[in-house]
Amino acid sequence: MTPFVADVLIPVGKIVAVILYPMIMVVVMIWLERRVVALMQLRLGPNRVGFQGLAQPVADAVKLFFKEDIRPRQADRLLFNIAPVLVMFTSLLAFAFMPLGEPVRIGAYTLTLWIAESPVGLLIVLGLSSISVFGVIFGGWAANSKYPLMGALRSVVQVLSYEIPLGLTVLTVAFAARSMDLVEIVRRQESSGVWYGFLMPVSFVVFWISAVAETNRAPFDLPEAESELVAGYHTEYSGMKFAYFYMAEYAHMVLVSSLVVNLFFGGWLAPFPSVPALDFLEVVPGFVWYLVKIMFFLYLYVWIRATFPRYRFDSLIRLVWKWLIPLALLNFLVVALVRYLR
Amino acid sequence: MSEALERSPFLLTKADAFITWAQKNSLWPFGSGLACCAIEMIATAAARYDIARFGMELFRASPRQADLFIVAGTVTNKMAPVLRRLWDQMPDPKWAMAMGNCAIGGGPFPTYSVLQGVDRIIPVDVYVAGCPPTPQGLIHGLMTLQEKIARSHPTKEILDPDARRRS
Amino acid sequence: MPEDAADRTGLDGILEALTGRFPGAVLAGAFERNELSVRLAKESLASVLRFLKDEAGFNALEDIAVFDNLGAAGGDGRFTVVYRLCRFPGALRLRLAADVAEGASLPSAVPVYRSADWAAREAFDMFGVLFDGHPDLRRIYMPDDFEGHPLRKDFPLAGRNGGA
Amino acid sequence: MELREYDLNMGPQHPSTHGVLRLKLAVDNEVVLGVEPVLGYLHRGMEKLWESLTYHQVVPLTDRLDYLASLSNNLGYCLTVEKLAGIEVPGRARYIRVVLAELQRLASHLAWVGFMANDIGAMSVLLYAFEAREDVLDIFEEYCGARLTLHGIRIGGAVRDLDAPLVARIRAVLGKVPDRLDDVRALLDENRIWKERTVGVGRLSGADAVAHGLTGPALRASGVPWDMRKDIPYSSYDDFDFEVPLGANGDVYDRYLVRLGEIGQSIRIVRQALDGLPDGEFAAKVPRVLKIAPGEAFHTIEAPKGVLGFTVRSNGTDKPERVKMRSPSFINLQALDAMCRGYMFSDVIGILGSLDIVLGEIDK
Repeated sequence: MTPFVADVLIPVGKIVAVILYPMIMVVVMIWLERRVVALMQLRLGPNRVGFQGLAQPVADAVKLFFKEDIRPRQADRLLFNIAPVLVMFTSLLAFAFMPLGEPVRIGAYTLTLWIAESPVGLLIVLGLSSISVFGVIFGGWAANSKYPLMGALRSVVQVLSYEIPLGLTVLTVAFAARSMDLVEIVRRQESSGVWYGFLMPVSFVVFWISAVAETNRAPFDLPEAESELVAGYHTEYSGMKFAYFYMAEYAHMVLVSSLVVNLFFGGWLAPFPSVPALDFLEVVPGFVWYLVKIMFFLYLYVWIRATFPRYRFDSLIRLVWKWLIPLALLNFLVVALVRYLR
Repeated sequence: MSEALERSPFLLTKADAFITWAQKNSLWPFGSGLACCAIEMIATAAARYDIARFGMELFRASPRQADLFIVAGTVTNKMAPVLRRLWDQMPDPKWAMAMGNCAIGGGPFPTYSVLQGVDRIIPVDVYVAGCPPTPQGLIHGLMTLQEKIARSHPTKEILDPDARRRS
Repeated sequence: MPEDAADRTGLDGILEALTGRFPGAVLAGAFERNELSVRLAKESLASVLRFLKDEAGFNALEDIAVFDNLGAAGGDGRFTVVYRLCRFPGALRLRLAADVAEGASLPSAVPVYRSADWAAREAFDMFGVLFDGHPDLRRIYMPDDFEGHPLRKDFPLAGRNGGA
Repeated sequence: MELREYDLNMGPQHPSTHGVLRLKLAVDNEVVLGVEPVLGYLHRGMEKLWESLTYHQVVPLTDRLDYLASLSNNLGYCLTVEKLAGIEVPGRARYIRVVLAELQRLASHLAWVGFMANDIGAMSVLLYAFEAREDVLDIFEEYCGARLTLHGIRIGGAVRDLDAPLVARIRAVLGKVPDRLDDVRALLDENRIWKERTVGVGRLSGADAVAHGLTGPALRASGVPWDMRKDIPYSSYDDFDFEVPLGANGDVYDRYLVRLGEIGQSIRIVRQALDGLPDGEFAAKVPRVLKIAPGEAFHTIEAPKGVLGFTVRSNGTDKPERVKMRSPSFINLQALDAMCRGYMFSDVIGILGSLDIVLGEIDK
């Protein structure tokens, strides 16, 4: 293994793979959402473009690429252009820390299926996902018109207040795994034989609700409420800039789903590690299990969107301050006590 | 370069075919309805006739993200300037469809307050007759529009931007 | 229409009460198709409406219709403004008609019936009938810079500038 | 830095104004201080046009008023002309008209549930409700060839007789609608978010509702039991027994329950009308050139949106001198300002939706 291959080729290969991975997941997600929501609503969904509509997201992307890119004259030039980049960049960057599977041994070299492993990986991913809020704020404010501004304001309040229960529940996981390193958390779940999702169900539920709110998805999709704020913070965006927002939302969903899988459902572990009878599942590589679990959560996102109406702004805030945060605090206390007594 | 356009080299037509394939299969209509035809437009997007099969079910509420402006209903003189501004706000490769007799030519209302046809204010690509046109009629109109897009040459416009103004 | 007999007494009572309370105002009272139709002098309209709502229990103003009798023989005003009232329990119907000359105004019903607000604005927009005492009398359908009143008989159907 | 409220413009092109209505909102951050609707964006000058058409030619134009309930408009106009001209409508024709009017109420309320739920965010309900409505539209298409602007009720009766296969088809659809409705109810009735968005929102007391001249389901949701089919019966409605669903505290949730209740009652009426369908002519003999002696008539019916009234004045010729329409949505919309004060911006969408307004009927 010449140093050139080890130091340049493999990292570059991994980086390209980790960039392509969310992009492909986004394309799949766009198709999956339109088909699944359609099938839930007694209709067929796109099935004319390519085989069973699989080429639909490609058609959308190419069309958006060739659209005229309008910037309103009264818009703030710099912020208007930065916003979509910011939203997309943070989502993709966070994937660098996401362990996608068991390290693979090729001859003497062990290929680790993630780019960076850092003892505070969890904090970095959370930090990046809250930076993407800036993109939404800049986008909403820069368009200099009333509806995007209202969308941006709503998004600020919603995402910031849902960060708190998110952070608390993540702390309980870090507590249980005694580390902030995403890879370590999965290994800890493997060694302790139980997934934290089952060990601390309350943490999982609170985390999942605030994760849905974090990505501005129904029933918390107030910042881009179709029927109220026309198109929310991306009303003034068209062409590729809008495509960035559109894809960033799905990338953010994939990121949060992989975070949930990683923290609560044992990243690349085969299901139920402690049950010896299910050992034959080990033969399937970790990455496949990881994908299956993520697909389940993405399906859950779409399912929720098709069934629930939209919250009103004040009931959304009341939900988090009156219910989620006290619950998260209580749960944190319980976990801390259990850790202390153990 | 412009004489090369006339011979439409193999490379360009291939590019045209690909771009128009994408544009025609992802026509996002603008979610604006004026009168009775709007209800039939929504019925076309609903479960039984379902234009989602052609990738058109994403009714964009903001003109910035819409490609197709279906004028569904009566255009009154008071609504005409608003309609014209909505049309101007839409980004460029955009198409307009006059749905229903009111949008085509004033329909059953030869009165003081009705604009006798939306093509007096915006260039219309496809006219769908009917009062209101049945969902099958509207889907037929959408098919015709898709054929029209398939015949268009977007690359010619990119390489020679003022071609449209000259023709 | 089964309610002939019972209704007449109710309406008769109201006709007497009206002619009693407002001797000068009530010009004519007639029963067509078991509805009481009363022609009033326009000045007394506000007080009659107040009386009908408070004492006679007509709690709903259903409609304000305006008729342009340009060229019709006689009649002291060009426009006839018709108020249609209804009493909810018992469903009694009453028609009040008042004649207004062109350009003249008549007292508005908004202080008595809140639902008269837009109906009066529509009457003004379409016919040019002025209502004094109306909170904000301006056009409701036509754009504000529109000249003329479309529903008048002398206004062409296709509009003055050919309905561009 | 002093805070000041700003005015927000909603419309005339907005996803949830149900057409071309423009609302000028004075908003303080998200709380609504005042709402001023601006109308006229769909004013087609119907009443002027009617003065230059014969009595028969006016009927298809009444379809385009409340284009979600065109048969009710036809029925309102035809009853007024029959009252003016003294035309006697045969029993069978009256029963057919009741069947058609109640099916139209069914279709209109189903469309309303779909639009209302979509405004509050529950997208799937729109598709479920429209699927049920498509079944009803199939009956209309088989009966008179059109789906939306039906022109199915003419002066003197109906356009065609209800033959046996069509009656069987109607009964089949009446069987299917309730279970499609159960899907809608399962999604919405006890849904916590739906109730949070609708219970106690846009509350209007009974007295205020009557003072504002509200009619129809919006009035009955405030507990005022005024239904034209019961109080001033027309077209032999008094032969059928049905209840009038009432609400308790006049908020958006009660209007939702009242309309769903009315769907159930409409199904009941149609079944009774089909069972008791008398035989005889489906329409009275009305001369093609109908000349009516000078006179004036006012008649109201219970349209899906409220009390729909027509005033027809004749001058002896075959063209009406004046046809004035009393539109329920026009009067109901006036109460929007009183209902929206103090609520959040997203509640305005819910309250406007609960009034079930149609712009064709407001702007005429």
